[in-house]
Amino acid sequence: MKPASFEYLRPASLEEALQYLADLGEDAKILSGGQSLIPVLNMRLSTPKYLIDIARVEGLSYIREEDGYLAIGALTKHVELEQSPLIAKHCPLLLEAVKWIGHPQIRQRGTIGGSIAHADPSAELPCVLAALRGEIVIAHADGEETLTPEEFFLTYLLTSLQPDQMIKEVRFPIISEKAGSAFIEVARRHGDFALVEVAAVIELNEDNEITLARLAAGGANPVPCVLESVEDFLVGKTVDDSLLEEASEMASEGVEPDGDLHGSEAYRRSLVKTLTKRALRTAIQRAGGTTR
Amino acid sequence: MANLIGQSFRRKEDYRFVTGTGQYVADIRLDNMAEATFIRSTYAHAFIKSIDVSAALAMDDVYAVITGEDLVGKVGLMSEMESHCRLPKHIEDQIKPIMKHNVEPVLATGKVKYVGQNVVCIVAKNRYIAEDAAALVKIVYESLPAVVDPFEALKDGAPLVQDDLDDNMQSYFHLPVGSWEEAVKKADNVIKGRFTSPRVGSNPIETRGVVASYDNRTDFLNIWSSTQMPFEIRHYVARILGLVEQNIRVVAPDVGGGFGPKGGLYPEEVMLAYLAKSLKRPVRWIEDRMEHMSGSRHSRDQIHDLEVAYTNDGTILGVKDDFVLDVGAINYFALTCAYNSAAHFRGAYSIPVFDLTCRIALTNKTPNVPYRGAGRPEVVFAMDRIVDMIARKLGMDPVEVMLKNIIPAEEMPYSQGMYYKDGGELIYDSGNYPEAFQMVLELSRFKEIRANQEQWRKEGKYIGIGFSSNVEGTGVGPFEGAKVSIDPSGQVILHVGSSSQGQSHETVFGQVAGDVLGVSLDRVTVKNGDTVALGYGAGTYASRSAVNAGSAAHLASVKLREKMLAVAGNVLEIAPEELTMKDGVIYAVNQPEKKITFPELAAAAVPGMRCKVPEGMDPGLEATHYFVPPTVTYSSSVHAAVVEVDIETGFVKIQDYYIIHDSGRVINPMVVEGQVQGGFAQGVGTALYEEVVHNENGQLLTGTYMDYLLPTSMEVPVAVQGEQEYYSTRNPLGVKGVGESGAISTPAAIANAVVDALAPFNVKIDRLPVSPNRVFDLLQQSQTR
Amino acid sequence: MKTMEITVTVNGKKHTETIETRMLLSDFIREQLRLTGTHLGCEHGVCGACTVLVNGKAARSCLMLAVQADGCTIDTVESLVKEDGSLHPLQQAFSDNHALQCGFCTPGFMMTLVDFLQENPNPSEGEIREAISGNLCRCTGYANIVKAVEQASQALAKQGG
Amino acid sequence: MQLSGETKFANGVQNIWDALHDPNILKAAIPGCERLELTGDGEYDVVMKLGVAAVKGEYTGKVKLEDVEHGSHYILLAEGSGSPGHVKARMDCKLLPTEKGCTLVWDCDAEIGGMIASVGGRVLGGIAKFMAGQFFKAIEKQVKNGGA
Repeated sequence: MKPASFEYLRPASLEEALQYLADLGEDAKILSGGQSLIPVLNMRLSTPKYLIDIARVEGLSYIREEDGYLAIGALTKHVELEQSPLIAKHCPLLLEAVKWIGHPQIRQRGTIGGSIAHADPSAELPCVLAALRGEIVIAHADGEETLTPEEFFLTYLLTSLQPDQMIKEVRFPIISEKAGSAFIEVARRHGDFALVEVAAVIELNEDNEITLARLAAGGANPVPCVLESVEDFLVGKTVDDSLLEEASEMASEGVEPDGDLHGSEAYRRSLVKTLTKRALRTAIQRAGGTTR
Repeated sequence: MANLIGQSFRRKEDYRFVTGTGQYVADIRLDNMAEATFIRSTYAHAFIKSIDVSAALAMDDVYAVITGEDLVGKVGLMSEMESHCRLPKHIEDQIKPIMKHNVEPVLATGKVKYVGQNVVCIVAKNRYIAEDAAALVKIVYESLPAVVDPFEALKDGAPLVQDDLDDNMQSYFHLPVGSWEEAVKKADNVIKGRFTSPRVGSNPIETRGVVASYDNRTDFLNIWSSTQMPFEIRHYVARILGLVEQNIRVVAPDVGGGFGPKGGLYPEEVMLAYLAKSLKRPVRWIEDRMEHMSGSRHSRDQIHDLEVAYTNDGTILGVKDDFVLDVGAINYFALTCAYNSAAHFRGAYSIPVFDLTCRIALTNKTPNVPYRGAGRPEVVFAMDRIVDMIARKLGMDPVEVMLKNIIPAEEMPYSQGMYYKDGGELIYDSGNYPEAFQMVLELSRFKEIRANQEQWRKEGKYIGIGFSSNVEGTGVGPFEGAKVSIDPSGQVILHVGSSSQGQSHETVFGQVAGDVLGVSLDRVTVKNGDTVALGYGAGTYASRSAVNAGSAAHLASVKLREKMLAVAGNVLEIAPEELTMKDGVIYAVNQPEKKITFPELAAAAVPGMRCKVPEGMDPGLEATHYFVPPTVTYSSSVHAAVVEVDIETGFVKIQDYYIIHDSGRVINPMVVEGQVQGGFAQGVGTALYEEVVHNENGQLLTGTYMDYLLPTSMEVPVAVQGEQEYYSTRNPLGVKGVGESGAISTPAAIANAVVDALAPFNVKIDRLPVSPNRVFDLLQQSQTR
Repeated sequence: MKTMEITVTVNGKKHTETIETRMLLSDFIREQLRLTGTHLGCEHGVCGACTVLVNGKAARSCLMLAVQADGCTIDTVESLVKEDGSLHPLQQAFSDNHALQCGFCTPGFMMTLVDFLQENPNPSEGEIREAISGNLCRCTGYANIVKAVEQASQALAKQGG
Repeated sequence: MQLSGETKFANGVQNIWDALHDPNILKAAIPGCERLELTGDGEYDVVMKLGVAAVKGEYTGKVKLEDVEHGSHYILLAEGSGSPGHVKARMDCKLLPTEKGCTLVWDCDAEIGGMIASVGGRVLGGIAKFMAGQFFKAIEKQVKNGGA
């Protein structure tokens, strides 16, 4: 399992990287953390002519607060997200999700840009990004664009990224401190790709009524699945157990899972229901509400 | 005067492992060595229409590109390993087996028969270039219908897997013990069930590997291989390549786990030996994990249709089993696993009537070979699951039915009324199974769990406890060899024929020899895994080494001790009976000042005029012994699993696990405990996570560790162990084997525990693994939610 | 043949080598530098046998190209033993507790744990199990490895290591 | 691997039928299609450069049409291989006229082998469905701007 040979390019700046992509994009792959790409190179499932190692590009590894968003540079490593006080404060959902990613050695090298570009529908970060209506900033030689997750994620492992484009930054809306959030995942073994995962954010007023709801499921659809209808259903309702039961039933009808060795369609659908109920219950408790 | 045996010495072999200075096959590098890779079939069944190697051959630094056609007439075919296939005459007369000869070429010729079969071998400067060349080889296949389901394979008109056989039933036998019809007449009920143990892979963390180098001057072939049977490899490579066996040396260096499938001859071992001679340069092949998932042999894969006749008080009168074993494209081990299944079916239960029919089916899959338990976990799962079902049908506690049928202590030694596959009568030599069961009931606080289960369920916690017992024939022959000698430095050098893959040979057998020769452990150097040191050797598998290599080491040391005392007596002019030895010195018991050290004695035994070795003895302080066990010796264990099932997600969590095991006399308690915990961990994999899955076209779907799930530290709790020490009566040390006992009952105990936890839903678990999706399906099907 | 010169400090020794850009870091360590203590178990980032320290942090060397390690410091299992041959507390604890049988996965566990114990000097059993969940062992069933880490963490605490 | 789907077209049966049999339109519509040559009646040689996610490989193969019932039904047989693996597919296609145009109902049984089979699993089905969707959208686009 040894990679085929390739021309190795090591741009020092974003401009240099984008120029390489503009010239060679068709036959190039971007290497950042390598945790998803290198296994594919070792298996020779991918034999690119050029490998553009962006790990040393200046200015792409940062976590900043910018007008209501947490802006995270594409090269920021999972372990840096895990240890960031800004994320702990402004986006606890993301912090809880990062801990589920693979194993310590993977989180040491893997980057947020790599995970988002790899676009595995059962991966943690795409699910959180979709739930919070985050944004993906794409850069190319002649400019930048900002895309929503719906625009960016097309299907399994496939995104709208064109050969001359790369991810520059990922932006997560700041969650109000009043809100409670929860990220729950089930995987066959600790550290495996999730069978199903659910990200939930809930805000309540004093009368235990839901004022804001964010809900997304991963591992069920070919892309992270925002459960908008369930969110709308929840807003304005007072919290009690039957509400959670109904909401989680709706959630399980809102997904279109594909079955495989580890989880059939029916099983994944049932997991969406179970995890939605558990995630909402935890989020509500963390938002100071009670579910009688 | 045993003072080393029985102690948990820290292992002598640890230093090189913890410092990373051991030597596994992949670490070997010889001058001018080339590297090989193999192109493996991506079809389960297809004609090879053409293989175009021109582009690959034209590449720089590519030294050879070899196809099956190139080997025709030069390299023979591989087939079953006779030493593991011959059955004693009296067993053949009893079970009248059909056992058909089947073959596999070293590289596929004309036809491929399973995904992963070797088709082309490429040798190049390094592995990267070899794989570049492999990408340039164009193979055109014409796909044929593949037969993947063993029952389909056995039907008339199914596509043939082995062309020169008339059907896909490679083996058949029927074993009648007592009359099933009688048992049914006397029984109140007969219960039926189908129990499936899926295909699994042992997956040692070290993949396989071979290095071969040929020395022109001495016409000598050196082979290093990650094998469990160096002597067998030497024999079969010599025979297939038509070489002189004495001109081949096979060394199993440090081997990174084997668990069964690294035993037996593989095509790559023959291929590398052939290449080293033909290319006149050393060649190395290190299997990568993708090759391993289909190129290294799989295991288990048995489907049992079981009937049990029993009375209303839970007494089992008779068992009738009809099972199919999916052996894949070639059966290398004949009835090894299948007859093990027959011999271990009733285990610790006293069941007079037993009627078993076995059919081994060929399919277009990787060959199936023994793996830790080798036919035993499959039948223990069937037996203990159906006993649990009988209990629940009768409204009794499964423990009650198990204890009702268990072999009472007073009936030991107990005969199962049949033969073991080595020809000996199947008589359990020692053990106390009821006592073991009581011990595990106490250890697992069984009564407390039963008392609280109802309350826990009300709180939404579904907790269950499940049991399983087994009796295992260990220390199977045919023999093992040991040679012990005193080096001029005084060090005791012990060569054993069985080679280690992590079982602590260098420490455990050092304890055995050290005790006889009165020296401490650091004064014994144990060497293994090298065919040059001993005339004959068998290998390490089937929990046999402690019994066979241990006894051989003991008896060789006893012979050497006698010789040393005789020589010392000659030197000191004192009758040998008055002499003893301690810490490397031989002295007269009541005149301690009359003494001679080991180095001095070694010098006195050198051939020549001044040799002090008495008449009739050969010079040199050396003794060899080949230990031949009369038959196997029976170890046993009783397992208890306590699990919690999340009925919403179907996930099973093992809360506690308990094993009481009798492994006879224990040489090194720490090592024995490690073997049981390691076997248990593999049992957890079989019970909850592992399954080799092929689709209907014979394509392997579990081709990486993303889909073939090995349990990690988060999935394997500590198995609390308790020991019984009922010495074996069949070898001088009184030891029994332990290597496989941890793996045999674990799947059955965990499955029974899950059924117990979900008792209100009366689910029926009849196949492994008990995955969350399967538990979810079972709960959906059960109406009494 | 696409090659590049890299400079890497491995176990305290600086190496400047010209290598193929496609060479995996694991192969660079094993074949180029002949440090064969780092083992390959799967080459697709699951078994952890190839774990080494890159700039002091545990990483899978089969998921890195050697060129990515240019300018970095690498520590492999061969760095743990002291000059006089005496063992690092982790190595001693693994042997004392029979935390290895075949030894193939042991180097990967060691390097994972050297990094982990620096960050978590007094870990609970749960934290230890989580830390080594990315390292597969097929022989021991992990029980003795957890015990060895507990012993090593106490020994390191005493040593102020 | 079983896959099936329906695609609604706003064009008449005849237009869509012709488009599905026109090599130029097919070449433009098949994702990553480099070469598509008619080699016999209803038989094509195909070269595709598939750049799906991390997997980048070149596939060469053959496509054949069978049981052609003009304007309503045909069976597409495709067989191809590349470094990541090989594919053998049988796609049953029915074209049904509707008031707004017509609907293509397709049912595909694909046999996948080699590295991609042992790695892909769930992902393969999803990607194949997505690419089928892309293919039919491309067909419709070309028919709309008068390609047929």
